[in-house]
Amino acid sequence: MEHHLVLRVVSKLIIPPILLFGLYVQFHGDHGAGGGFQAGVIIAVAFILYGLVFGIPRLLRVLPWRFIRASMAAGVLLYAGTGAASMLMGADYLDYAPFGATPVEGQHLGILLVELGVGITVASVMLAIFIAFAARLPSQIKDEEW
Amino acid sequence: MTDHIALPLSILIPLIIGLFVHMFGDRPNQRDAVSLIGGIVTFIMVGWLLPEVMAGARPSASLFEMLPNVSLAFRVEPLGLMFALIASGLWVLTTLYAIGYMRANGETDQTRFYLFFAIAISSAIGIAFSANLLTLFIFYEALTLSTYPLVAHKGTDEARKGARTYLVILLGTSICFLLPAIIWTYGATGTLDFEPGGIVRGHLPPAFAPLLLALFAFGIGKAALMPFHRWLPAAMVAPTPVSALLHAVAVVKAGVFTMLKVGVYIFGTDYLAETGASVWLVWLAGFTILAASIIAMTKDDLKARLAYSTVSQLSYVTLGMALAVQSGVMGGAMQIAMHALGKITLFMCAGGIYVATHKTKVSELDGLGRRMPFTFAAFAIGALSIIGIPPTGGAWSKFYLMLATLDAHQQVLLIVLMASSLLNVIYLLSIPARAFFLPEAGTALRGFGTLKEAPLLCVLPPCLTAIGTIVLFFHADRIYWLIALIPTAGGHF
Amino acid sequence: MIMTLIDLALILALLATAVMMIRLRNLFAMVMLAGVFSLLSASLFVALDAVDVAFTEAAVGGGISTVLMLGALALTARHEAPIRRNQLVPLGVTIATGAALLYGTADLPLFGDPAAPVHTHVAPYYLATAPKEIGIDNFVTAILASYRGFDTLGETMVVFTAGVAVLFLLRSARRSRGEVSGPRDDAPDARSGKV
Amino acid sequence: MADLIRSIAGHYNYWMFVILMMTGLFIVVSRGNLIKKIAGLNIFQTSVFLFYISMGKVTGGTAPVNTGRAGEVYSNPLPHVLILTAIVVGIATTAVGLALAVRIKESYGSIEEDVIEDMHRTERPA
Amino acid sequence: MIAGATAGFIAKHLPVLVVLVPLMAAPACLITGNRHATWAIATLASWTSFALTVALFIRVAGQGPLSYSLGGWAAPFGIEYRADALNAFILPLIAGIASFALPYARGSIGRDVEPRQQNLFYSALLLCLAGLLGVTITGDVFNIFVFLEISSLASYVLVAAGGGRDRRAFKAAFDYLIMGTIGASFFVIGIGFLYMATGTLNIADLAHRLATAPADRTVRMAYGFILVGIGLKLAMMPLHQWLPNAYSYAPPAVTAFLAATATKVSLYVLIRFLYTVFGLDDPFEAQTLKLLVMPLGIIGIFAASTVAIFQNDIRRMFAWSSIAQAGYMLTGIALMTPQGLAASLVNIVNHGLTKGALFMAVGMLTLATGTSRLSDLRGIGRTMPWTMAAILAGGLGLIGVPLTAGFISKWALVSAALDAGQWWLAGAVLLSSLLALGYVWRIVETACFGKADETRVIEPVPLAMVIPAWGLLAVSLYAGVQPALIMEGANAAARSLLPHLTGVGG
Repeated sequence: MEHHLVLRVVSKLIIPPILLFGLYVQFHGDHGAGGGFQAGVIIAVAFILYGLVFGIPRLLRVLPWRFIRASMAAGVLLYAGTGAASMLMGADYLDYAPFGATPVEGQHLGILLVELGVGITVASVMLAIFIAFAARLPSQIKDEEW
Repeated sequence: MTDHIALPLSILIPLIIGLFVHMFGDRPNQRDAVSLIGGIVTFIMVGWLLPEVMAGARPSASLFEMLPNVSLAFRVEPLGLMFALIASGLWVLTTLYAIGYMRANGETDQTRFYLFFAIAISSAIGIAFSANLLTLFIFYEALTLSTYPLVAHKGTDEARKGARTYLVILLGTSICFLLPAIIWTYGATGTLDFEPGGIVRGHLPPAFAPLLLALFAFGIGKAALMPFHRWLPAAMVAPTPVSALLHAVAVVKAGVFTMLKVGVYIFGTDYLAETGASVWLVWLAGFTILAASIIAMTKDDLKARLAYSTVSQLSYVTLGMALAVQSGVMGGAMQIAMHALGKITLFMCAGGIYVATHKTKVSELDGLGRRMPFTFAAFAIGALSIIGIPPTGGAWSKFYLMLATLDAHQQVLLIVLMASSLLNVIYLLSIPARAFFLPEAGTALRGFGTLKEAPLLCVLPPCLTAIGTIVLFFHADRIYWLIALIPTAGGHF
Repeated sequence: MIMTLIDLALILALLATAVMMIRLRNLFAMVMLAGVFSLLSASLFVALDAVDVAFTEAAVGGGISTVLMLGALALTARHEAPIRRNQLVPLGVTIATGAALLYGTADLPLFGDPAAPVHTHVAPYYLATAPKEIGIDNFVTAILASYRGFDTLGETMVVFTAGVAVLFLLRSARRSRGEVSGPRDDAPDARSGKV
Repeated sequence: MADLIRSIAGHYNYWMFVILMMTGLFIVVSRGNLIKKIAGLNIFQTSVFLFYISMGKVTGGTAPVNTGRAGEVYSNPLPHVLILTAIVVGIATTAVGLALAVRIKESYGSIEEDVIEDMHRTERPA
Repeated sequence: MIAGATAGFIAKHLPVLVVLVPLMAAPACLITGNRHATWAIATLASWTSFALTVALFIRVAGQGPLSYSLGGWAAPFGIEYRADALNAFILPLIAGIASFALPYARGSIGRDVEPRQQNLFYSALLLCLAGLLGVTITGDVFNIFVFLEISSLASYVLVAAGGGRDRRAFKAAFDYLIMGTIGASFFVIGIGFLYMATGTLNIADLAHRLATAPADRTVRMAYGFILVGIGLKLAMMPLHQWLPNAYSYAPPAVTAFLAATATKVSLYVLIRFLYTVFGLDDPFEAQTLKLLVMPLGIIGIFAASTVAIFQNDIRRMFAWSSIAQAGYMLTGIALMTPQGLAASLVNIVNHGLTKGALFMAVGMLTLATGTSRLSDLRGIGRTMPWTMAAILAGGLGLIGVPLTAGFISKWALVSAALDAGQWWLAGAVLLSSLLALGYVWRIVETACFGKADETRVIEPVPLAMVIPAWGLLAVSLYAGVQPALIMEGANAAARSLLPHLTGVGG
């Protein structure tokens, strides 16, 4: 696909808005439809698109493999860690109330954090899965590269 | 916990011996010596308990509780002590004999043989000293499993097939009948202890008593009650020392011993007599006695003939229990001792004949007696004891059993016993008779050639046991005083 | 009424798609239809007031799932082989299950009935208290992230597990050790190094 | 009669979803192509989701996003939450299934169950 | 001071910590990357989790059920973790088996998984463990589904890990995935029906609401679908097709772990639904159990044992034996008496221990000889007497020979059947032991009396495999001679589910 100039230009134009939309969905889930999962999928799709058009090796230069793998775990740990923080603050696991001055404030922060955790994990896992499939295709990338 | 150190030791020593046997696996002389010494020490340990038990003590030991109210526990009582004495005493002789037999035949895997032999003895003593049904059951199964490698020893297809039959029938009956009987007893009474006078009285409706007894009687497959007797002839594929000890003494006697224990200590003879729960068993035992004798007559294979003879003789003990009178229990207990001695003589002779001539068929033995006079003389004495003719010990047990049939008003059974003795005469005594009085069978011209007696170690033990049967005739009171302590209906007479 | 008609049309379209998917042997076309199926069901979710679900179904079914399916097709096969197996047993199993389900639906509360237990027991609590206790407008998010936040942790763990699983399967060497094509005896040679 | 019609009208969409489910299930159990099986599984699961969501619907209700208007009727949000989770589980399963299919293809050269079973039969003589 | 605070913290959050420890260790494994460090984390996590489950068991035994509100939201609005006599009894088994399986895996996994993939393997094993623990302890039916799927997804890939050596593992894992997902979907449908009937997802609340309302078709269908769905996961005959292949081709450590935990947890879920949620007051539910589940259980025992006898592969043989053993547990459950239930619970634990040890021992055999086919293992008893002794000891447990854990299970089940007046059932259970004798003895005969292959190369078995295998075997043998603890736990659990009656042996 390296030769499809139109495709590459269009992609470059379209990917930033997709990412932006993803972030919007991530942080606007409180009010409208959407949340961490949907945002994660959208952000993953943006990078998948990038990978499809520019090739996996280039995608891996943008997002190193170590980074993707670490984010997979980091998202989960952020979620689970939020819960652990509530425990350390004397509440039950995943009780966000102690995070803020008022319980409602705490809920806001807590939900923000866990949704972020979901988003990070979903985006990185989806991307990792895509790369894993794509890398299996002949003439894509070599094992050592990731 | 333990009253007498000899009690745990008599069970443990054979196991330790087994360990040593395993360690000395590559040094046959040490290994065999260890086996022999172990047998002697074990016998001494068991014998050590005798005076105390005679004096009325009941040494006991309890390890741990397995179920509420049921522990892995031991308790030495007269019947068990007698069984343990016989098993451990004959182990010494059999080991002696086995050393001669195994070496003469050049058998392989002798270490495995002595190892499992030791485990089997330990299990048999465990059965003898069990304080409750569950402990007994555990050692009963251990005995089955530890003798399996002995039966399958040769590893041929035939041996494996025979061993499979052995295992399936013994484990099958014990799991399918004996185990539910035990569970039922436990469910009904809340205990499994052997108590004088039995434990089921008041817990079991009399109508169910025959059913429970049937589960026990068929569950104790080692007693070889028909129709679950097939394992015994099948087990004859084993080397002869195995047949001698296990299928004349340890295994089969464990069966009828359990039968007596259940009759006396679980049901109680009074209860059996009152409810008539064992009447059917009297007839089944009688049938087994006769049928097995008749089958034995048709067998040309010497060991097979002896095996069916054993099936028949075992049912004497079952009969003694089922008659539910004291003389029956006495006769049964005595039969355990007398038959053990007599039958082991016969088996050892059969093995001696095999070692010397490689002959296994009765019809091939004509005239052999003149070549092997000691072996066949011992055989003849053993046979007399089995038949019950004085001056051999067997006469006493037959006497008490006949008395019991009269006590129980079962005159028909008296006739059965007499008929069986007659059959015994025919199929047992005919063997030494042929050997001594018929012309030599071998090839027409050269007869048996230069054939002589088997090696000393194969001849001496049967001669000793044969003498033992005679000694027991004159000293039967020793056994009598021991087994008279068994608590049965009406106390001592 | 119009809603009902739209519902009906969508459902019929779903059915038609599903039936087409049974029949199609071209797997690329089938995957495309699977995407269509997802988008149709997403529309139906919208009609049933489940906008979040619709969004997710569209993103997953229409997006990720299709991409993965296509990727898998590129690595496996493009056409389904002719069917050799007996179809009657599967048909019987399916019909029996379906019959059981249909039997079970008879006592279900009517569709949309506000008096159904579903709407009267736990749900009203969320609707009544979420604005106060959580302070966000989207009830779905409130329940998802807070009331049943632990389920969502589990859900994230499922995604994570899938990631671990796929990486484990697809990052390992291309061929199994000891595999050769054609008939062979199993196991022992796998370690002997002969192959 | 009116009851019957009401019952039919109130249940027909459940029936439809059941039929859809069974279409998916039929694909799973009747087809030997591994990818097609997974597609069938997806249809099956999506139909289960539809079934769930339709039980959350309240006649006259709106999407469960707080409008702040008093007396507003919302559809039940709980099934939505559950199904969101279930969709995620579904895609996770699909991904793992597809990865397995890829490995099967690589090691057997086929993703047709019939072909694979033939290989097993020759691999392991009775 | 700090120690006291820590103890207080642990005591307060005990139920959730049990699950959290392995759950959080899994991503940590992924980040770490190094296989040795990963193994250490995983092992430490499983041991910690085991210690916590034991503490939880003691706590519940002493103080009664423990409820924990996740997110601070009271049930039924939030998700509840609820430890009672039943699941506190099952939890130590799961974590305990994992504690043995992980050291064992260190010794054996090198044969199946290439070094750089091993952190993923351990991560998956931890996820599977966390999922199983989560399923067991949760008090929310949908949460059961979520954690069941974590453990299932992880177990599919764990089975596929055997593909490094034998490609059939991939197909086995795929079949497992399809069947497992259908099962999970059925389960979700069942939960949906339940939710429609009651409007709640909390187990205690469900039980309460179902007890007060008459069972209608909706509830009955929920019952049916949950039964079938869980039946698929626990390999109830005839829904067992996935199991023999999955257990035969998975790496040994995985087979040992899954055989001892996964199906056991499914059985737990079944018990939980039947006795806590549905309560079995409805004649339809009771009759289904009596007329469908019990016969299926018994058919399963006989059919699967018979099939096992004719297997040439030892692992496959024991896999079929697992299906048969599930039949025993199902019949105990279907007796609908506290004794029957307690017997099943005893069996769950005892069989878990025995089968885990057995599969570990077989794994050692396979590793040393390179084969698990009986026809290639003639006379192996002479070369590997100790391993064969371990297999024999486990095998005797399957037959139910006294002094083994299997004997206690069988004793409990037969007592329960006799108590319930089901003579024929007691007979069938005992008769079926002979079939177990059949397959165990095929191994013994072949191994001990077959003609040994002189050219066979025996590779040394790492100590990392030997110690866990013998350790677990020792535990199972200990459970056979000292069954009091397990029996009391099972009785307490059964009593808590059927409070109006008492359990086995007391």
